[in-house]
Amino acid sequence: MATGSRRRETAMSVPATEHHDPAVAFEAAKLGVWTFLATEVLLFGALFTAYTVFRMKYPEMFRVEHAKLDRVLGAVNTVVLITSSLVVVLGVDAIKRGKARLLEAYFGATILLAGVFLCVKYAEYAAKFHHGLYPRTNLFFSLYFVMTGLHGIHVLAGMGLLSYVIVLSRRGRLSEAWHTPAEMSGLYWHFVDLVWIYLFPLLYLIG
Amino acid sequence: MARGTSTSRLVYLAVFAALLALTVVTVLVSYVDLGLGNVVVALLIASVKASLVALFFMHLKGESRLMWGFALIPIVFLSLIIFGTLVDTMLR
Amino acid sequence: MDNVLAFGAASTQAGRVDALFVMIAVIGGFFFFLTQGMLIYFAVKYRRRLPDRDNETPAITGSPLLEFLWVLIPSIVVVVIFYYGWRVYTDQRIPVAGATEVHVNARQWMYEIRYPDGRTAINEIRVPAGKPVKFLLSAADVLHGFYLPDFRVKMDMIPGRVTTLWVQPDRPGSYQIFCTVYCGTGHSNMLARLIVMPPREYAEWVEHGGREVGGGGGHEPLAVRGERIFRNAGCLNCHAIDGKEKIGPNFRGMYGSKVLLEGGASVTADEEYLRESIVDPGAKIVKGYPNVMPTFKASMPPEDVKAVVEYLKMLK
Amino acid sequence: MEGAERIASNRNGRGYLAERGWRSWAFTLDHKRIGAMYLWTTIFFFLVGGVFALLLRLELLSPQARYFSNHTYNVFFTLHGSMMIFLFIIPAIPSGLGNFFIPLQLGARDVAFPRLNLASYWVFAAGFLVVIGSLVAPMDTGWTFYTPYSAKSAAAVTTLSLGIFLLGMSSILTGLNFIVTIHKLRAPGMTWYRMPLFLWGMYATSIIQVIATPVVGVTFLLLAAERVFGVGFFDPSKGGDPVLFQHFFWFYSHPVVYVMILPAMGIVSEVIPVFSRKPIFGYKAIAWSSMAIALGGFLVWGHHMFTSGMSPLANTIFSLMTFFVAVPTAVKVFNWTATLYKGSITFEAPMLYALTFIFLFIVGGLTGPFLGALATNVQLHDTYFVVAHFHYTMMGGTVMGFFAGLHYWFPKMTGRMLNEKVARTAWALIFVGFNVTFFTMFIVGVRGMPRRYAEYLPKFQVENVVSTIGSAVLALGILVMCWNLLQGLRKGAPAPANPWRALTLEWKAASPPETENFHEIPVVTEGPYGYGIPKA
Repeated sequence: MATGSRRRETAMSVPATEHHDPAVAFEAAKLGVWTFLATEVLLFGALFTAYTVFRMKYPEMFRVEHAKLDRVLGAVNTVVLITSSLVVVLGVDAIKRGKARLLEAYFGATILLAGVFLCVKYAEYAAKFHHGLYPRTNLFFSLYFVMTGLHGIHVLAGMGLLSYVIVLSRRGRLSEAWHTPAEMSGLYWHFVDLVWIYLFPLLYLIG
Repeated sequence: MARGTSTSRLVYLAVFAALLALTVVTVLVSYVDLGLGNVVVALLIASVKASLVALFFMHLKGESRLMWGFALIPIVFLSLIIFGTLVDTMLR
Repeated sequence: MDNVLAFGAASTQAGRVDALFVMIAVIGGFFFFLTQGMLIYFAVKYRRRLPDRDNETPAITGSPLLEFLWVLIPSIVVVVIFYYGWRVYTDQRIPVAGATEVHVNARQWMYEIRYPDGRTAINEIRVPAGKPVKFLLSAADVLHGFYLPDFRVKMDMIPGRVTTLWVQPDRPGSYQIFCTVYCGTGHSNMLARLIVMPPREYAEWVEHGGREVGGGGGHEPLAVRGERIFRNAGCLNCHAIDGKEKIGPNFRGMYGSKVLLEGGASVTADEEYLRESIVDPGAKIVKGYPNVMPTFKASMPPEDVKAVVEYLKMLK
Repeated sequence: MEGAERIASNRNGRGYLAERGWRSWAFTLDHKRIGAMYLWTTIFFFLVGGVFALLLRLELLSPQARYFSNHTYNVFFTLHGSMMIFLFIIPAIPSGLGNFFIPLQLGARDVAFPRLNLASYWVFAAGFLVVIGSLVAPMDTGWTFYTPYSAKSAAAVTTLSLGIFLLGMSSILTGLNFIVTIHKLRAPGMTWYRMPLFLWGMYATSIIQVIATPVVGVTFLLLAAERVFGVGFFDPSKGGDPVLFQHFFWFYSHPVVYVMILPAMGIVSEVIPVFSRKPIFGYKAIAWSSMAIALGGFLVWGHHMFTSGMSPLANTIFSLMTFFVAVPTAVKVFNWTATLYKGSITFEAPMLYALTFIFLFIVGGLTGPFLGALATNVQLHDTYFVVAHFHYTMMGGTVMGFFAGLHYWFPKMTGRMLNEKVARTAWALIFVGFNVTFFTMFIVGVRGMPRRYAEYLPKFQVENVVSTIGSAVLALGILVMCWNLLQGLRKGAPAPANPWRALTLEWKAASPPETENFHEIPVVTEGPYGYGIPKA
């Protein structure tokens, strides 16, 4: 139907907004992402609350149990994520200068780093299971697995997002003038990093 | 299109270096027993790192008041749920 | 006893709660008639007079003074109500010294009572009038509630914790206890009674080892005693004796019948089977029923079990 | 070219409804169609939830279980609560009417993220399908899902948790979309203080949805994790704390009460000035009281837990905060009443429902202090008094506001007028039935009848029978209303663009509006309620 296809086209090709003003569209997307991140803070927030409550209730248990985590591996993962954050921000910077190939390379590297992060995580989980430490073992490990697990799911989602941006870029859709998806997925990726910045000391260092 | 202030790559690298350094510091400090001090130091360092990421990597530095609002509001509510729950669980 | 207008508070404290209730009702009533009155009055008075033409309406858009007043006045009123409610509550929560302590443990779906001197009971708490009582509340499985409507108090019962509730029963009588936190299928049958006895009767009752005064003594037929125990122990919360289905198996005609068990076996419901099912309910589960019954090993002495079995035999 | 096409599409008089076929709905990016899909879905679940309510009332005719077993009764009240809360009252006004009218009232062509909007409908659909899937082992936990019972129950609580998580996600995405829309897509000249009050209400609502919903989402995930992996946050045998579940649950579920009521208050603020032909009294006070309620709503979750063994200090703080959240609510009521003063009031169905909202909401509001004050709360908590109180606010409030909105915007949404006589009959039945049903619950609650009781003491029977009779009248009224809506949809008289002579922007669009709402984006030069007729 003529009207139908016309509408779909306008709605799809000019992403997001309706004043058909790219500047408004960009601002709207950014506000949307920040609002989404606000949601995410509270999603993890409930877990941080549980952590605080139980840590204050059972400090001794946390002290004993957190020593069973490998803080070197944790630190390695921290460095991996921080590096990936830098790489993402360089990727966004590249597309702002119109360099699509560079963006793809940087984002590809980020996905690779995310993969490294997940592999290390996998090794850690395997070691814990090997020693008979499961989510049901005690409250500390309940918290450990739930918090890092939820974070891991976010890492996976981030890898998906970044891949999507690479696909868009390969198709020549991103440019100096319009690169909203790259910038938005960058924001999300930094948030994933941000959560880990807190998880690392809370779980590995101070228990 | 106006994009706010564009941060230079040098700044990104500097921030990255700072983040790395802080990571090393926080790991090293964790080997020293400061009692409650460990918690304070670890959270302080984490917050500095988080602020660096938010300000420079996420470009909050040059953002409008609106974005600042949406960045900070969740922290207020996070403190609220932690505080409200602790008032109960710690004082029963 | 529970008439709204007569209130019928069973203690002085409950009277204070009622006073608070009345105070809020009076304040609320005032604002109710004020606002609803204005709403209806305006709606009638300023209805459109002519079918096709609007009345002249002034372009009033607000009044800072009015806004200020109707922020200020409700604020003051609510602070007053808060303070009064807080005072009454706080007084309720401070136990006086020398209170009788009664442990109440809730499980699906009964209250197990334990007195400090070791006496136990089910679903029936007896205390002397005029002396403060402190209930130490716990739960074995899920959340339960302990609600004494005549005393205007309640408290949740939480697994892994002990919560407390304190009352000062002034008047002898038999008062209802409800479970108020939803706890599963038998929630609405989880009832108990608080029996406040005149001090002398109470002392007699304790002396008799916690048996009903004048309750048959040694002459009582075993089955009659069994029925009394059966009713007091809350068996009826889950078991029917009149052909209907409840949570557990029906007792009518059970004695002597062949019972199909979970897992395919079957057993004849003889005295030994009935006895075992009271002290070790999980041993043989009747097919189609959940394994939820608690053991009565501790709370029902062997001779009481015997009596209950005798009673069950009579349910033909 | 485009302009010509638009006029052509408008000429058949069906506006955004012109296209036919399921694809034109399932893949639509039009906020109006998405809103309409939400409305159909939520009204369907409202009726299903209502049937469960009637079955409950039927059973309560007699003190002993007569028609259903206790377990069946418990399943019914759980389904009634969960469906009404998660599938009707949370999405109905925000996602249904909100989707339809936020862009229209803003003077925008659509919401900020149309594709996200469609996605959130389908996430919602996935959510309710999973919820329906959980009916293989229907839950009997009550809609509050308190642990440890919900962690132990044999019902399909895990499946249900995931379903509710999806519903929550949909709610978050919708809220996010509305926040950005209101910030970024206001028509030229539409300053914040020129926005219709429905938008203020929706903005406050969206903030709550975005901030509070993730907490309940993760809580339900933890409940599922407890059942599947043995995670022990709420399990006392592992050192966990069942009351922590209540904190998390109510951190969401109290603010969400305002997700339900704020949009309804917004609708009332629209309807009252239109049918009084007067500017709204105290625009800024109403607008900011919405924001105050939204924020204050986050400070009071503990008042659901006064008897849960919470610390005395927490009880005190939450009680005090609860009283303060009452003040902005009172301010709204006073302002609506003052708007009527010297008006030129007519009583079409939307106005009747709006006035009913105020009337019933005052009753609900004034019974709040009984529950906010600590001592009386301890008496009345978990009795029928609470049931009566929240039905007066939620059904007497939100649902009446929703009905007001349905009748007010029906001509705009469908292009047809409703039969006013039938609408008033339905209203009268609903008003009478509602009060008979629920006022008796106050009485039986004060007399001490606990809620969620399949069987009750015989001394409570009179009230329960009266209440059941009332519920039959109420149900009849709702049936008549639904019949009237369907009749209007099928053969109502064609509606003009602005049948109520209202001044907000949605009435500048055609009835029904065309696909992108406006031929030209309107330019706003004054506030939304300039009704006063100065003396000639």
